[in-house]
Amino acid sequence: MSVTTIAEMASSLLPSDPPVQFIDEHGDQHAHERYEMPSPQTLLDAYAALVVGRRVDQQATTLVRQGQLAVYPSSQGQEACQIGSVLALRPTDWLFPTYRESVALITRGVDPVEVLSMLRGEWHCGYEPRRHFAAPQTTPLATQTIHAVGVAYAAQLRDEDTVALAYLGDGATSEGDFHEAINFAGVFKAPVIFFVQNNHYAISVPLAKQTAAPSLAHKGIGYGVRGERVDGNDVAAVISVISDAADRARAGGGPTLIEAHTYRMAAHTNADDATRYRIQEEVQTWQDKDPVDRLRTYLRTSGQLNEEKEAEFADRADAVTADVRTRFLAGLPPIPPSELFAHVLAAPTPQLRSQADQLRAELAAEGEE
Amino acid sequence: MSVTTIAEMASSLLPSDPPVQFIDEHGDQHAHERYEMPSPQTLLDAYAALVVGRRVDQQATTLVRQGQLAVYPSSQGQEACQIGSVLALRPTDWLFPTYRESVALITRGVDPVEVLSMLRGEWHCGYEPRRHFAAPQTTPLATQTIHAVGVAYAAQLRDEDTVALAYLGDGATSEGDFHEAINFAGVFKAPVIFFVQNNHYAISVPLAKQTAAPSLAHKGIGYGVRGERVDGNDVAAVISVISDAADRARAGGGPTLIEAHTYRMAAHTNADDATRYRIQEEVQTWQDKDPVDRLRTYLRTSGQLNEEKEAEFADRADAVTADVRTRFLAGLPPIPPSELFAHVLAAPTPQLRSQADQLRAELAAEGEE
Amino acid sequence: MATTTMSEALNQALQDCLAEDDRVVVFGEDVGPLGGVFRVTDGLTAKFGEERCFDTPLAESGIVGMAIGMAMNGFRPVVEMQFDAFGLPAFDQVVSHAAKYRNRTRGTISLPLVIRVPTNGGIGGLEHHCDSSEAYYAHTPGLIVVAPSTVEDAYTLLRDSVALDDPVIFLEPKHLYWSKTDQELPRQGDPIGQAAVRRSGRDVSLITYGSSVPLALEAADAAVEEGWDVEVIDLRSLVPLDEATVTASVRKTGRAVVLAEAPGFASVASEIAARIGEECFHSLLAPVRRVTGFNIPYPPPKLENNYLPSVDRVLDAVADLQWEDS
Amino acid sequence: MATTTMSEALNQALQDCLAEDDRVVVFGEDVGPLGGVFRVTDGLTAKFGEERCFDTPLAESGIVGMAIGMAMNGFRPVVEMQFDAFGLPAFDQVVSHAAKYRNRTRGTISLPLVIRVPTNGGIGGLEHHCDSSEAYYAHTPGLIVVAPSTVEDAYTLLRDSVALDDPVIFLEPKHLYWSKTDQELPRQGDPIGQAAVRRSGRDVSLITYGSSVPLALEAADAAVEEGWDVEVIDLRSLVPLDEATVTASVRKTGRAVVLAEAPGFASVASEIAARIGEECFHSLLAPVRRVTGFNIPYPPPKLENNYLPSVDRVLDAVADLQWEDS
Ligand SMILES: Cc1ncc(C[n+]2csc(CCOP(=O)(O)OP(=O)(O)O)c2C)c(N)n1
Ligand SMILES: Cc1ncc(C[n+]2csc(CCOP(=O)(O)OP(=O)(O)O)c2C)c(N)n1
Ligand SMILES: [Mg+2]
Ligand SMILES: [Mg+2]
Repeated sequence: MSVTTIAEMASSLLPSDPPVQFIDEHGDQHAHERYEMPSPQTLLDAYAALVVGRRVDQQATTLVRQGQLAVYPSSQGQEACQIGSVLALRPTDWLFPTYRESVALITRGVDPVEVLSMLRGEWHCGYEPRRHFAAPQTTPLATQTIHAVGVAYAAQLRDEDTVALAYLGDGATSEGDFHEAINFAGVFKAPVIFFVQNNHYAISVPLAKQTAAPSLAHKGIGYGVRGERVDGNDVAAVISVISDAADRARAGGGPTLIEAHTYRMAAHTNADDATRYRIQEEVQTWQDKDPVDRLRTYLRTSGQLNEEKEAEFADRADAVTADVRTRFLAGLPPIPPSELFAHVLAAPTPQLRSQADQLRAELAAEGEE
Repeated sequence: MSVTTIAEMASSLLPSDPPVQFIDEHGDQHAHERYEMPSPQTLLDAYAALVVGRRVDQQATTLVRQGQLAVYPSSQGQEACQIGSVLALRPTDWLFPTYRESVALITRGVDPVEVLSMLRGEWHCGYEPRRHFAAPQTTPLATQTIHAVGVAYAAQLRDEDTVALAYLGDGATSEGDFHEAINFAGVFKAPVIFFVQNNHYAISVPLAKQTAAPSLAHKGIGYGVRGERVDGNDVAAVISVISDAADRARAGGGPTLIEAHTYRMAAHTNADDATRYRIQEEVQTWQDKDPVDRLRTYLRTSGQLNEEKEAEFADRADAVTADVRTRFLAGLPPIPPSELFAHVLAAPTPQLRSQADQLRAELAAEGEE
Repeated sequence: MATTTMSEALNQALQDCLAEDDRVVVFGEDVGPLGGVFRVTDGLTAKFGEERCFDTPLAESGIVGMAIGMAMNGFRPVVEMQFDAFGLPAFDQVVSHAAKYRNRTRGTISLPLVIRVPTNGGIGGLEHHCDSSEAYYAHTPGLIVVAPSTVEDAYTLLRDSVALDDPVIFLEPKHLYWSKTDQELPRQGDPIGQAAVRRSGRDVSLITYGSSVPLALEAADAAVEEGWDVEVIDLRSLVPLDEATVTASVRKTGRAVVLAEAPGFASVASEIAARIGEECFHSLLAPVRRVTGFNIPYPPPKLENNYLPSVDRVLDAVADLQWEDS
Repeated sequence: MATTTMSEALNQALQDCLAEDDRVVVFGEDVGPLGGVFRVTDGLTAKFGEERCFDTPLAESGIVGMAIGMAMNGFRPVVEMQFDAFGLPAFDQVVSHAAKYRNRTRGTISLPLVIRVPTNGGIGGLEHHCDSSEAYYAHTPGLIVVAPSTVEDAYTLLRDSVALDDPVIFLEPKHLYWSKTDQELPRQGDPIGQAAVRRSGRDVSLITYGSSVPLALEAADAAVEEGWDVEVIDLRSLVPLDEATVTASVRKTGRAVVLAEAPGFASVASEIAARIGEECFHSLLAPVRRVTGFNIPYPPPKLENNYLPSVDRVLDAVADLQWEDS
């Protein structure tokens, strides 16, 4: 590799500075030299999804208070990331979500009740991954990023133009698995997007204690992977940057690492107490950058959203949340305990068979009591 | 962090382009804008060490053929890296070698017979790490890099100005542990140097299949760690760049990632057959860049080395190798089998005690037979 | 009366260790200002400063590896793996380095470090938050594996673990974090490696540890009604294993049940059962029974009660000990 | 006569799998042009192309994780961990994902993948090159663990493993790579989960697997002179465990020795001993003895013979089976 090539290559891999933004926190529009603003229809769709996403997120938090969910990691403040990423992709592109991606999954079309199955304590993954091209929500951090590479590389080997998008948080970028995943992606030129929602905290640990890098997007260059930074509270920017990365990936251009600047408005989960490690003023500054308000202002100001449409979106959100609430409160059909043994291996071992028998006998005895 | 700061910071972290070099493959000297050429005395010392290192390395290879060593990963071609790195540091700076760093350890002053203990099958680590400030040679790749961070951070907490240098290969940079180590180093500003000997192969796997990065030194920026590239066959450059990094680290400037461009002239170990994966022409081009020949030419041409000195150095190398050979062939005192139980835990468990008793009884019975 | 929870006792142990020995440092994910997700490190950073108790980047292999390095260089680190399964990314550092360092350096480098592992289930946790990984550690030569079950033991065993010159896996049963004592914390308890007879009995030895000890005691109480006098042995540490106490008990009772929450296959429970079979062969009146978790991934919260050992399962195992023959 | 080594048989199995099913892919460190450090993948890249057999970056967690992803998306990956201990960086991917994926997705995603693990010692290898890690895998619910000991089994069990729809840990005893057969490789062998009685005998059941089978047979031969007729059982797979064959044998002989190279504590040998104690209680004439590796880190080459189970140790264990009582 010649000397010039290395320098050229390096600068082509470094992220935009400042982060890509189309709609600022006041709802004002800006152009970008490299990226294109999504179409008005896309933005209207995104707004509708934002309204639904925010409402379902609130509903989930309520369900926790009502004892219907064991725990809930809120997406509040990060809806533009979650929705933008899904809208930018095809329904057959694979998603690899973490525990926090409830809104992304709902946007993908997964039944919210199925999405909440894990957090309800019902079964680990409540939806059929293959039906929705969405892997199970993963709690061991960064581990799913390498699965995304495998899925993407498999598609590439079969000459399909599928893209895989791996979600991860700022904290998860510190895990060895992320390093191995993005390095594999770089070497195999796999059609993967690593989408880091930098919400500035890993539970209580702020970004400054997570890394000394200029930005998380600067991690890409170490793998020959282009890094990009985007305003994660601007759904227009998120859609545009991810679409661009997906197009490149489909065309054989390999992976992209995208860092979205956003903020976790709620605590890590309902079980967490964020006042122990961050001040209210900080939360307030991000309140002013709210992704839903911002798009609404832009769409209203530019005349693309009227009261009628707003009411329609609100109704749609009401309907979705009402449906979730009703089905939760009506009680969902429980999973029978015998299923504990049904999915361990394709064929049970003698040891599993006898344990399943034991459980069956116990249940029968209880039934008789 | 303001926008300008990010761009400034980024450029301050990227490596020199081209790699730092003082003495080229023809033995000609070049100046460098950032680094200083080491003193003539240092270069003479380095040459003496190179002569010894090369000879001991050859001796070890011979010992393998004679069945005295189980296996030997040769340092041939990489002596400038190994020697330069040790000479650039204080004897109380910690080294974290891999299996390949025999020459580095000998340069540090460890008895070659102790260095070869592991490869002889005697005991895992044949020297006392604390005495030489040298950790055991490590085979699980990249795992020792994070130990180096811990040792360095411990020193820093005690306000000592100790530096730790972790050796690793190009292949080892792909391991998750390297990522975690350099990230910790960046965050804790630990006085560590990650010294990558990019010898272009990980056993049979060439660099291009290891990473798509512009260079391995470009990995530093993702951790806020300065990357640097150096001609690894130019001991002057190695000494200069490592001295500089060590000075910065001692002054609280944090870690540095240094990639040395070099080449593994021999097979991975004697057990490997390099003709299966690389062509002789490639080896030849690197033969022309030999680190020993190059320094010799420079020193001879510049009048710093005369025949008398050369003879003296050769004698010294002869003496060292003769000593190793003699002690090997005379037979070294074997380690008694009872030691198998001596170092498992500070105090043996009841289970270990009874196993040790069993072995003792067996040995006694054999003795009686 | 003042009560102390296990979480508080652990916190007190860390405070006392930090106060008495400035080589002790505490670090890990969220152990600093937050005080740990289970509050075990609550207040330590405030009291002892950022150099003594600090957050790290989110990387478990890095945490254990850094602890190894610091232990090599004069410190006595106590690190936390946030949940049991999240210790697995560090498994290589634990097995290939922490456990082997003393041995590979012929005894010249010892690693005084403690890896705290909040373990087990029974708290309605999500997948990957409820595993029991003690078998992995107990099988690995070179590690000490400590498993407290009482608040008092949590305190003294953690202090003793920090004082050891070897790597310790310190298993904290999550569902007992809020268990309480109304006693003062003892300055000193039984040493690591000594089991405790929590209830003495004549008919059956029920051998267990950690999270399952309260269940064992409950089952022993329930067994009284069935006419069985159950001796409950709390191992307190798995390595070293106090087989003398176990075999003495079984030689006395002639019957044994081994109880543990982890999947039973190739587990610590297997080891104990095998050892009893080997050492107490002529005293045994019935086969040793094991009551353990099934060999399945830890189930979702709504089904965990079908998985976890229960009083009924223990009583069934006891009932199975061929009483008619005796 | 033409002979085939175990390494060649494994190579042949991979060739046949690659030829018959284009979903099979082979990857890992040095498995491409080099053909693997033990030559098991020799020639595969040349014959099947870079898309079917390829080198990866040096990162075991990445290798297993990528295999999981490819298995999710239509492929049947066969990956190699270069040495047993170098599989440990992938342990989290194996335990938290490979083993659990089918279960967490309620059966909708199965992972047909094989992780080949060159295992055990006895080859004079350096530290970290001779470990035996089967206990870690066998303890983990959701994995199949296969342990061939003969050249024929190496071939058929690997083919059967590739055909399974679950993750398989395939343990290849390094010191048997150059063991030979002069038979044709069979098209089909006993299925995974069925043990083989390698030598039938009346007096003692010697239960073992993988690397220790040749030693067991040697010991059985030596035992003849002492007047013991030893039955040798080769488990062939640890999960599933063919306990029916084991218990039938022990019920017949009344005596059992379990033999394995791995450290014995909380191991597969413990499980087998515990299970025999449980299932064959009334048939046992003596306690079950275990002959295993010591609970110490694998020793340096010059001392490995003091560590590894030997004919003498097996005979000592057999002698210990209280013959005077019978
Ligand atoms: C391997 C692993 N280690 C630790 C945890 C515990 N844990 C759960 S979430 C979390 C913080 C994650 O932070 P980040 O990646 O920034 O994602 P966010 O929650 O902010 O979306 C931690 C430490 C885990 N789930 N997995
Ligand atoms: C964790 C781990 N995986 C695999 C190996 C097997 N192995 C030994 S050396 C080696 C190649 C290392 O290449 P590199 O890091 O470039 O160092 P070099 O040998 O070239 O000095 C491999 C794969 C190992 N030692 N450790
Ligand atoms: Mg975060
Ligand atoms: Mg290399």
